[in-house]
Amino acid sequence: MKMTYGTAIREALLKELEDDKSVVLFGEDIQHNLYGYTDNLVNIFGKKRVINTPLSEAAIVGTAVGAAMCGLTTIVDLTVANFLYVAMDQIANMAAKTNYMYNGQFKLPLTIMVSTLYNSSSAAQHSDRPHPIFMNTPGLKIVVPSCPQDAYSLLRSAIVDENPVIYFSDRSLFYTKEDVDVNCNIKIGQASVLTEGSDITVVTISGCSKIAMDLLPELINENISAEIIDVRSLVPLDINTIKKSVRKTGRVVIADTAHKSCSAASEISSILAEDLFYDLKAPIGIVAYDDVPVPFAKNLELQIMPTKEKIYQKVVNIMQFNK
Amino acid sequence: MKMTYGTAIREALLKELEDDKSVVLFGEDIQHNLYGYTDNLVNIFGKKRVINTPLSEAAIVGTAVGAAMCGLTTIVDLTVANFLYVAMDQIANMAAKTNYMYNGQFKLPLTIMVSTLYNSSSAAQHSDRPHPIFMNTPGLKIVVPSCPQDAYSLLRSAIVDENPVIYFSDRSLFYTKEDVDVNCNIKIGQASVLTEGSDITVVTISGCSKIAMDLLPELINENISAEIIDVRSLVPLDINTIKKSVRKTGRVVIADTAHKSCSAASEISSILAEDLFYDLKAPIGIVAYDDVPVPFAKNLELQIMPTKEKIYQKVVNIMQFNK
Amino acid sequence: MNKNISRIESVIKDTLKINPERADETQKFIDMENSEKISLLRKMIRIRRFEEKVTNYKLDGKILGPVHTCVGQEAVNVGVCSALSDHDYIVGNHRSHGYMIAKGAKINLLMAEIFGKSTGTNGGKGGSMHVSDISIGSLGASGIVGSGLPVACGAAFASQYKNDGKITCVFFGDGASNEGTFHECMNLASIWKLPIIFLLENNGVAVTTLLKGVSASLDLYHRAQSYGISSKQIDGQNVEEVYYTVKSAIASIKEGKGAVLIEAKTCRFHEHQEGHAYLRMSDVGYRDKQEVNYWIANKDPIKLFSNKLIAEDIIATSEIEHIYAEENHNIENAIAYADISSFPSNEDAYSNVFIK
Amino acid sequence: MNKNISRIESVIKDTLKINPERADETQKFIDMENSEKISLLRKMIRIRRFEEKVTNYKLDGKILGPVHTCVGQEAVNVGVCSALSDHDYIVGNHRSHGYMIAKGAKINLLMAEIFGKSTGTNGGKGGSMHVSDISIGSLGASGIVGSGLPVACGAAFASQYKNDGKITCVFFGDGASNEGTFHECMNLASIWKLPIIFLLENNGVAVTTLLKGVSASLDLYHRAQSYGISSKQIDGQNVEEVYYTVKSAIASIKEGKGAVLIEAKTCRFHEHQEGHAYLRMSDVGYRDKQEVNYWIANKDPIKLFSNKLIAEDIIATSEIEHIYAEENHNIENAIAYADISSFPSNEDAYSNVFIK
Ligand SMILES: Cc1ncc(C[n+]2csc(CCOP(=O)(O)OP(=O)(O)O)c2C)c(N)n1
Ligand SMILES: Cc1ncc(C[n+]2csc(CCOP(=O)(O)OP(=O)(O)O)c2C)c(N)n1
Ligand SMILES: [Mg+2]
Ligand SMILES: [Mg+2]
Repeated sequence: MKMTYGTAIREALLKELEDDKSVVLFGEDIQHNLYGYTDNLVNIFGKKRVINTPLSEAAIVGTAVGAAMCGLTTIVDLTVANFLYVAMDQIANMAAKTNYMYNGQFKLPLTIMVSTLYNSSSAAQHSDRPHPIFMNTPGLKIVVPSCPQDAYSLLRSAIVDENPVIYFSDRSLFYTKEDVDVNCNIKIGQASVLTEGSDITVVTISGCSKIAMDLLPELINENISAEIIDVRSLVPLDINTIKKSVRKTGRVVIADTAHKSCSAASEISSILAEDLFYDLKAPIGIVAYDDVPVPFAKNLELQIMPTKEKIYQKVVNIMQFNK
Repeated sequence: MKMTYGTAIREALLKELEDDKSVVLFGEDIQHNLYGYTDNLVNIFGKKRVINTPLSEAAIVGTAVGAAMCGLTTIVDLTVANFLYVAMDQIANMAAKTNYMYNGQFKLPLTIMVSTLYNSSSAAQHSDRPHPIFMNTPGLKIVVPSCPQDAYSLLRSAIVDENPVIYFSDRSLFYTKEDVDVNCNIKIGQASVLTEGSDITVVTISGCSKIAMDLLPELINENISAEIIDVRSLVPLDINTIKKSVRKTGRVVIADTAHKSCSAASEISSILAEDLFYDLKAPIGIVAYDDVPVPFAKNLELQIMPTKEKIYQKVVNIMQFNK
Repeated sequence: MNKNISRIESVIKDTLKINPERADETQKFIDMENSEKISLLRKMIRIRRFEEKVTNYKLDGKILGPVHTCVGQEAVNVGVCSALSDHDYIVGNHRSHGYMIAKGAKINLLMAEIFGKSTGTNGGKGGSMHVSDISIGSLGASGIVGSGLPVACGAAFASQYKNDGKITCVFFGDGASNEGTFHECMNLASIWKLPIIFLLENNGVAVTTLLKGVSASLDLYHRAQSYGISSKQIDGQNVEEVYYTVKSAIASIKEGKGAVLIEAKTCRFHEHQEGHAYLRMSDVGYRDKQEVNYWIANKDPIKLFSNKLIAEDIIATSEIEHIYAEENHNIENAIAYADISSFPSNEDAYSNVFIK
Repeated sequence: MNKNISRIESVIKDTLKINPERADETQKFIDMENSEKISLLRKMIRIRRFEEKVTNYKLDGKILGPVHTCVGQEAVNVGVCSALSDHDYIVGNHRSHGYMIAKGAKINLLMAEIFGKSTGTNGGKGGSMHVSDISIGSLGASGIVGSGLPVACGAAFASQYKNDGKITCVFFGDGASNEGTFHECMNLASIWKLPIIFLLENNGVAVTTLLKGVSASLDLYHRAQSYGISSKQIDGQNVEEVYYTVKSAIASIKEGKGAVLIEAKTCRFHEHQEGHAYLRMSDVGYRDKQEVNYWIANKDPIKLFSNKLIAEDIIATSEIEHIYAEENHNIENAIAYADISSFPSNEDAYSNVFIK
């Protein structure tokens, strides 16, 4: 079935709400979602399962935690990634630590959905990509789908997972469209090799995956055979797939939508720099968002965000090094 | 003057409160602080400047932001680092972004103080070392003093800085004592070379600095000449001092109190893996806290936290590699 | 008037049911000059025209990013900010163009900011949601719902500490009143007797979520009571009532009686944001269109006040037309200014992350 | 009684001034069996003895980390948890030993947890602040002030959704009632009519910060009013009053009347935490020692209830002594159990980060 990324989200929600009566969906304006990814769900499943909430993010996330501890499967749509901060205590002190500090007495089938809105002139408070913050908070799974199939399959996997999962959708991908196999199950923790290559590995996170794929023709033109890997999930991180590739190519560029400092890209780099040092033929290149809050003016944001041009330059640059 | 780390904090607060009437200090139980680092300040400066607050972390941090925008110099003591999450929105969406999104119309002389309490059987909700989370949030300066002198001088620098600064004190160091020069000014953004060496650079963050210094005799015993660098501040990060050392030694181990994933250690490693690749003679070693929430039982925490033993092993291990 | 309309009327009357404490504020300050009244009208017209232009330019794609206008709510903006003095502080939210204009912002700079230009109030870094101008007492605008209240408490704290006599007014919506910060800040303002006005614009809706689904009561002013903060519910469509209420709140604060919460009942005439996607939301049925149309027809603050001033012989229709012409002209100038202004230079992306 | 004491008495009477809505709950449920009453007394004694042991072992360094005891507040723990049924849920905070015991926790496992042993309720991973046992309906305890309320709303939501008839009771202090989550959760519980009891233990202090410095009112029950939630203020030292009030709250919830807030006025006899550092805090003068001593002498819930049961001929002094002896014995056993239990195995550090 051909679907956009946004529709894929809706279809995954629909399917899980259908499959299991214990699934409930909380969110502000969830009954009338502007982006269409909850279209009609309230009519199908009713207001008891598709629940408009007050503007009380901490209470809502906590409610979803408590309900999950008591047998429901809960989904909270917090819409914009920056709103995670409003509920941060419930996420970092409660959701992330419940399994561990109560030593597995409870299941916590909780999914928190947010979108990242960079490159949309949404300015500083609506454009963050804070997945690294949650990677530094053990106890949370984190997925970052970058295409409709992953958006669909990873959301379903997130919902049925008995651990808290933060599902970062990338709003810049919302209208990409492709065939989605609704029977394809993607386990959380499996990276995907988007295209095989032998010269350099390009590890991509979230929206950077599409950017990297878009510049494939240019790389081929330059006679660079790139192996592009989409991590798809950050916790657990499928480091083996990445390592396998880097062992083969000996070169790697990592592209992340997050701010550079303590990014997922930095984390992956640090693992490779310790474990695969002798396989590397060149420095590990990173393209990430500069350490600057997000400006409103588009030209300013283009300066600091990861772009096709920047990834291209970095790949070419890393190719030029010779050990 | 000989001071403990805790006393150094008090002396710095005292001095800045004395020097400038526009300095105010907010905190829960700040008038009767258990650890002594605000002893007697309320008697000296009164309840209008040393202010006991309700348990309303978001409101208090926001109050300190607003007051700083209007000409006061504000200090908030949130006590335990995990309580940062309760005020996360005010920190990450407001304090960090105010300079930038208002394009410098306001000054924001705000210092947020917290302590990290790992290795004290404080369990999951009171033991986090979340400095990497704030490194990934541009707009905040971050200091991590590891000795009384730094605790003193960096707190004074943080208070007078016109940007928001998070000051992480490490509770495990609270009773270390040394001579403190009260006239010594340490600018935020300057690492400190604790001991010079030629074989390997050991970059340390927060409490790891003391651990590393403690094992110096053992390293000397093993004929390893280690150059130990304490970063002291994470934003801005004095990467030049680190690079200079690694260029000399060609080997590096980074020790961080934070959880490994997206840690400050990973960040530093990623910079070196890109910029100093050809200077490195061996993989970049990292010792950090395993990606596990903090357990209560002491033996469990000792398993997962950075220890003297682990840093020693890592240094010896990295020394064994030959390019 | 058909039956349906009269049902709506009763709903609206109910919505506007004002609390018993609400004195007839208009009596207390009978000393507003006619010229001042005309100035209130002019400011409302300026805001309306400004917002209409912004609406169009957003639809045309000339303005990027989220844009929230205050069409229908101008009486609150103008009544409040006219009662404040120049040096008083305001703290805005996502819907802040109106306050800025009412407080005296240069509309050229404001429009330039909304266009993302270097000449904007924030040099193009903030945009519509974060317009800010310290020279008129604006402490910025935060797009995170409920997050402005703590900052406003801080400003009020600073004024109290310095004894500078300033009042801080923070604007927020009915939606924001469900955030935890509301509670924390009411309590703080109460115990510290902060010189602050909490200005709750109750338009009964947050995006598509009606207040009646997320609050036990459609009235919110009484939430102040348990903190010992005095509160009033007023008709937010009546600019004089807003003005006088704020004047009396200021007087009460200056007498040392502490913070005040004012709940202004109002109506958002447009959708939550501007732009095509949001325009479509008007058809999904989350709120009663006829009710909104009724407000537009009968509770437009500009129409109401124009009619009143004409009836009281304070202004002639022709003079009002003249005001419209002038304000249209001003807005056109602002658009032109924003249009010809340059975007920020690329290297500006890196400035003011930290202040030197 | 000297003059000073009588001043204190009046302060305390004031503190215990009960709200007008407070019916004489004791009349409504005259059907408590004598055996049940004795069981209330026994549970209070068990808790007291448990906490006293914990206090000593903390001073001795045998227990690590933060430990908060509920000495003085046993009537709240016992009154509430005895009124709940076994399958009802409780959500605790940093001071949770008492609820756990009152709800039926095995004290061996509880003590083992506080000792950090593998046999503890949480396998040694939680410790004193996070004791948790789903088998007795405990949904754990959160040490972040105010953070348990949302989780409790979730449990109540699940019960409502599944229609399983369970009630959730969340315990929190006067300090916690200033956190934003209090407001958000009161509102949520109200609009969703959640089957939840908000049990506010008002001991008038948060660590060293007196309620009077951080709240406009020493009474907190009225904070429920603006949400349309019914609330009661009760004497938290009177176990029967607590019990009956909770019983009546449960009945009201089961009638579909929605959430209830109960404010139990009580007193923390010990310092905020146990251990030498906190012992020293008793001398810094943040609270009136004489007032605390007055409570200890005259408002000890165990003494009060023992005397009442003796006066009513429900129990003899010798029987009470027997209870003490038995409970002492039980606690000694618990200590022995905790002592001989092994620490968790090192590899356990890595289990249950995620559930497989
Ligand atoms: C914490 C947070 N949650 C959600 C949003 C998304 N959002 C922006 S405005 C808004 C509605 C606010 O409603 P209200 O406070 O009544 O103001 P109004 O838009 O009616 O003026 C929402 C949900 C946000 N910006 N911040
Ligand atoms: C969010 C947060 N802020 C501060 C603390 C530190 N702290 C632990 S208990 C406590 C006092 C709580 O007072 P109250 O809610 O009245 O409970 P009580 O201790 O009196 O039982 C404080 C400040 C915390 N654990 N969490
Ligand atoms: Mg509204
Ligand atoms: Mg208390």
